[in-house]
Amino acid sequence: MSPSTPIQDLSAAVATLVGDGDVVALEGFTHLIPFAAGHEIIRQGRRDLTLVRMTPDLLFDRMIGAGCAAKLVFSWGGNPGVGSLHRFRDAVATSWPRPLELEEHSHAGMANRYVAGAAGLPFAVMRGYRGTDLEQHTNVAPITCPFTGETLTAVPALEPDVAVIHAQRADRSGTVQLWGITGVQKEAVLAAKRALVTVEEVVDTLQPVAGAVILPSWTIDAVAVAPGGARPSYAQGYYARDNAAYLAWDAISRDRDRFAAWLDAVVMHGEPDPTLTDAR
Amino acid sequence: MSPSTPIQDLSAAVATLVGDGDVVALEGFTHLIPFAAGHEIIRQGRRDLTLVRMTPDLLFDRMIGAGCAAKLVFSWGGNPGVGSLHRFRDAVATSWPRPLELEEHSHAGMANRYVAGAAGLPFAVMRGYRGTDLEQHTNVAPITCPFTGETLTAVPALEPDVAVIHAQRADRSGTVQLWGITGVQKEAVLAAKRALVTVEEVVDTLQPVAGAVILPSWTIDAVAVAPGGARPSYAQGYYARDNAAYLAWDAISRDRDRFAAWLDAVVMHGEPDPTLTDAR
Amino acid sequence: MTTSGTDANWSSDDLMTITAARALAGRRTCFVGIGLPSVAANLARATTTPDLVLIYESGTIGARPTRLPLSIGDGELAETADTVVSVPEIFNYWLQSGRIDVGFLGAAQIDRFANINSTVIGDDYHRPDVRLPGAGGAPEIAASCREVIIMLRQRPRTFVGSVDFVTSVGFGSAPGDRERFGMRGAGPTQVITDYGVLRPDPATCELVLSSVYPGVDPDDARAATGWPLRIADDLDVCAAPDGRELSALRALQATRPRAT
Amino acid sequence: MTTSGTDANWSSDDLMTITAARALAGRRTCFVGIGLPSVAANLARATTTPDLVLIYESGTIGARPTRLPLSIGDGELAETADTVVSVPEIFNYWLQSGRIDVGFLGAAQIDRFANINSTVIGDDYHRPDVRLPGAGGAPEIAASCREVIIMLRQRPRTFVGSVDFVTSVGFGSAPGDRERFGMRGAGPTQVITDYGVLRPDPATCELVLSSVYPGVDPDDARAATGWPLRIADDLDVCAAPDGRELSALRALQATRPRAT
Repeated sequence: MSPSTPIQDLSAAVATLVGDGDVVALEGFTHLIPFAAGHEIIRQGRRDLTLVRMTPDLLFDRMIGAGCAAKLVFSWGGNPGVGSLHRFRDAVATSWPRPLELEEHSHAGMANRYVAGAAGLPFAVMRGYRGTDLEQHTNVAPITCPFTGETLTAVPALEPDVAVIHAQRADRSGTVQLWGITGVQKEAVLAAKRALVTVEEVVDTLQPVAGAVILPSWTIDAVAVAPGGARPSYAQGYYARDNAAYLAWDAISRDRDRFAAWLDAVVMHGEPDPTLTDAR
Repeated sequence: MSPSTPIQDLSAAVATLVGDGDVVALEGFTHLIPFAAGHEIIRQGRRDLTLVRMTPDLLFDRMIGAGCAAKLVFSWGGNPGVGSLHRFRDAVATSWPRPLELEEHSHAGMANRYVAGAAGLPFAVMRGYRGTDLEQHTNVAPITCPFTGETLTAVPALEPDVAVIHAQRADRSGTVQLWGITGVQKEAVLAAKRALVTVEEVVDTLQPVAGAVILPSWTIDAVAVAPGGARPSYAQGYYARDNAAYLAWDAISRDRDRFAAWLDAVVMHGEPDPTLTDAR
Repeated sequence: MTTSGTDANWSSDDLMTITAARALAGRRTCFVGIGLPSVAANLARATTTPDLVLIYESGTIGARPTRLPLSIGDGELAETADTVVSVPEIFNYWLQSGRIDVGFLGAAQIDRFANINSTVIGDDYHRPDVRLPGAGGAPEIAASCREVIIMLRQRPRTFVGSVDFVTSVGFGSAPGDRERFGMRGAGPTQVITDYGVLRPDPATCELVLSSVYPGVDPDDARAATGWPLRIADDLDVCAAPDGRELSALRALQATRPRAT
Repeated sequence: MTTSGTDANWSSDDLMTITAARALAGRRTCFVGIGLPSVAANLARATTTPDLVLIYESGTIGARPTRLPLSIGDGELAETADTVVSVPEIFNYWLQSGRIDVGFLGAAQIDRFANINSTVIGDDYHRPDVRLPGAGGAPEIAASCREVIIMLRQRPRTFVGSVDFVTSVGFGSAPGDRERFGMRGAGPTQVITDYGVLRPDPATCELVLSSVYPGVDPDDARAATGWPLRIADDLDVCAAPDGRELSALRALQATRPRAT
């Protein structure tokens, strides 16, 4: 934590907080997906990451295709409303651009793993996995209730090296406010060793908003201003989801060469993103 | 649940929902303590209740002194800012007016017991109780993490027959809104088989409030209008805590006869409460 | 079975959605999965069940979308909901607790005992023929709702004797399996396809064709199934869509964003 | 030890509060128990540690009360906090996780190894001499904060060789007990009394008198203790309150509601 300079430049913050080989959770459940931070991780050439996200979405499709990830921990790997994540599928099928280890869970399992991490517990207890084939292919264990004798499922805590989220805004001290669908972002930040938050804007005073989650500055290592940093996902109160961009991604990501060209132009060289409605 | 008539008269709601011998949780952590509902339970002469509340407060001191309770499940039984709960202590020391079985926990233990109940789990896992004498005198059990081998503590789910809370307001469909310190009220309502909510007022539309908890009408069996129903505790946005009333209770509750006279006048016969600042 | 009824202005897909909406009549609360179920649940709000409480895994409770949400995390859901809770809370306090009447699921593959696969097609998990998106919220929706309704177009490759991967349990392999796995909901009560409706035989838990759409030959439904599908002795025929249902469906479809 | 220093305008209770506030210097976050700790933590905000984040078990994080709260659930705390979370969340995500620097506790009885009793006085739990309020948040505050500071007036009946009931663990009965019980915080680092400050001997975990207030005879502190209190070889004397500390304390006391 850097109490003196909570508001940092995004590239400096990523350079300080994200290292090769780290377990990196980038959360945001459909809403507030931290694309700007993820693109910066790609630009900085981070490798051998364990990428953690309930819904990999386009963000992880890009990071996997760019070769950042050695392992993916997830629970639903589709392009929401569109279909498949082609870079993810290509990595699973052909190990391109490199082999990708998978650890998959149910949403409830992932959520409870973050809860355990945030709560300082080594595991969480839930009803789930039993009777499914997931139980044999992932990291869970049966646990018996000491009072009733019932068998339930234990899931191990997720304690990422770094959590990265996007929020609507922060104040100058670095206290963060996000609202709308808030997903597992609080849990991810509190479960992680380090936390980076990108925001739409920094304001003098955080006006209260119903349903908002507040993360005090002392729980966060760096806040970076990244307006539009959740596009093509959305930031409630700032901009809507760019549904056409999700559709456009389907075509680009199907083909390795088109993907590589898009990555080089948009992420590496900062050219306008042709998939975004605004840029067309 | 009574979808057709969610808004009911308090006495009718208590008569329908609270029976002799029930496990009854009345929650509200310092704030929004459901005094009006508790007084109605006393008036209706309920007996052999297991009363559940993290902080018994004046409310349970009265219900214990009135002879409603066979058992108390709690975690901190003082008069906040004043000292002791004399009816509670008298019941423990001399079984007056009847023997009172105790089951005590830590706050964290009680909170996690409600969490387990709300989540449909038979137990919750926490760090706690180990090394304390509480462990030998209450209902908890060691549990081993299947991943790390660490020993933690399991606490059994609380699943009351009835949960009773007080909230600022409800809409006409019976959806409830409360804000400020919201304690364990959501968990208590969701953990209980039945739920009764008293409110300061019923409104056409629930305007959003930052930090508010919403309990949809279909989670609640009855909503009863009880303005001032949390006095002498407080209802944020409506009235402040009557600190003098907590002090005045100390004197009245020390003496069985004074207590009995107060109970008869104020609770049984609806006379003005001399402990309340407003009534003096 | 993508063609319409012989002389009707509706397709079997339309009737699939309408049949699913009808199935929600009398229910109070519905945990809505992505895709077809979301269309059907919103149609139910416009027709059979105006007060139906829609709950999405994104944490929105009581959403009243004015247009079809594109995903389970659509902003429209949050803006119109009674309340939005965290993802851990929606799964633990609201779903796992068993308080939701109906879970409404789609699938990539389903088997004779209504087990669902949304993980991999192929025998080898590590080298699948097709890598599907994965579990998402489905396993716990299937486990914990009081009953489960599944929507899936009926094809020999999707209706199989035994799924390649059990992502979500229907009935396992026999009566009693759900109880053995600690599942407290009753499990799937209807599988709604583009031919009709399959329901589990109470004695064996095997899915049986119990209703067909007007004009559907049960033998065609059997031919579209990867196991020897039993046909109920009292097989009935679903009512054709009425005008109100169709116009509500068309109105809903008109609100759908392009990229669905 | 309720009288003031010989020629001073402050009492030993005042210095107890001021010493506790001083002990918070350099800390970022403090989980505040009811009673004396709340006064001291708010004094720290007015003197040594203006940015100290106060966290109360009622769920208020970053409260900046303008008057002394009467209880841990005072409305003033909620209205001035950065955020208010549920009681389960404050205990699980914020306390149990070990992210709070200092836990600040009062007690009814403390023993040689800094174990705290707030449950019953007397040998028989079921027939106690005095029934105390019980555990509240203390056991987990004592277990999980990075360090614990305890405030308690020193009397032979309250500073005892062994508490009647271990409500909250200080050091158990020997070094290593905390680790054995799975407690990740370091435990009590200071016990601040109206005579001075006791600190645990690192080798034995026994509380030792390490500082006294100006004018205090260490033998009087020993006489006020129910076990043979060791006095540190390098016993030092706490500084007397300075004017700024005293005026801040008086200003704070002036805001206190009557019924404290």
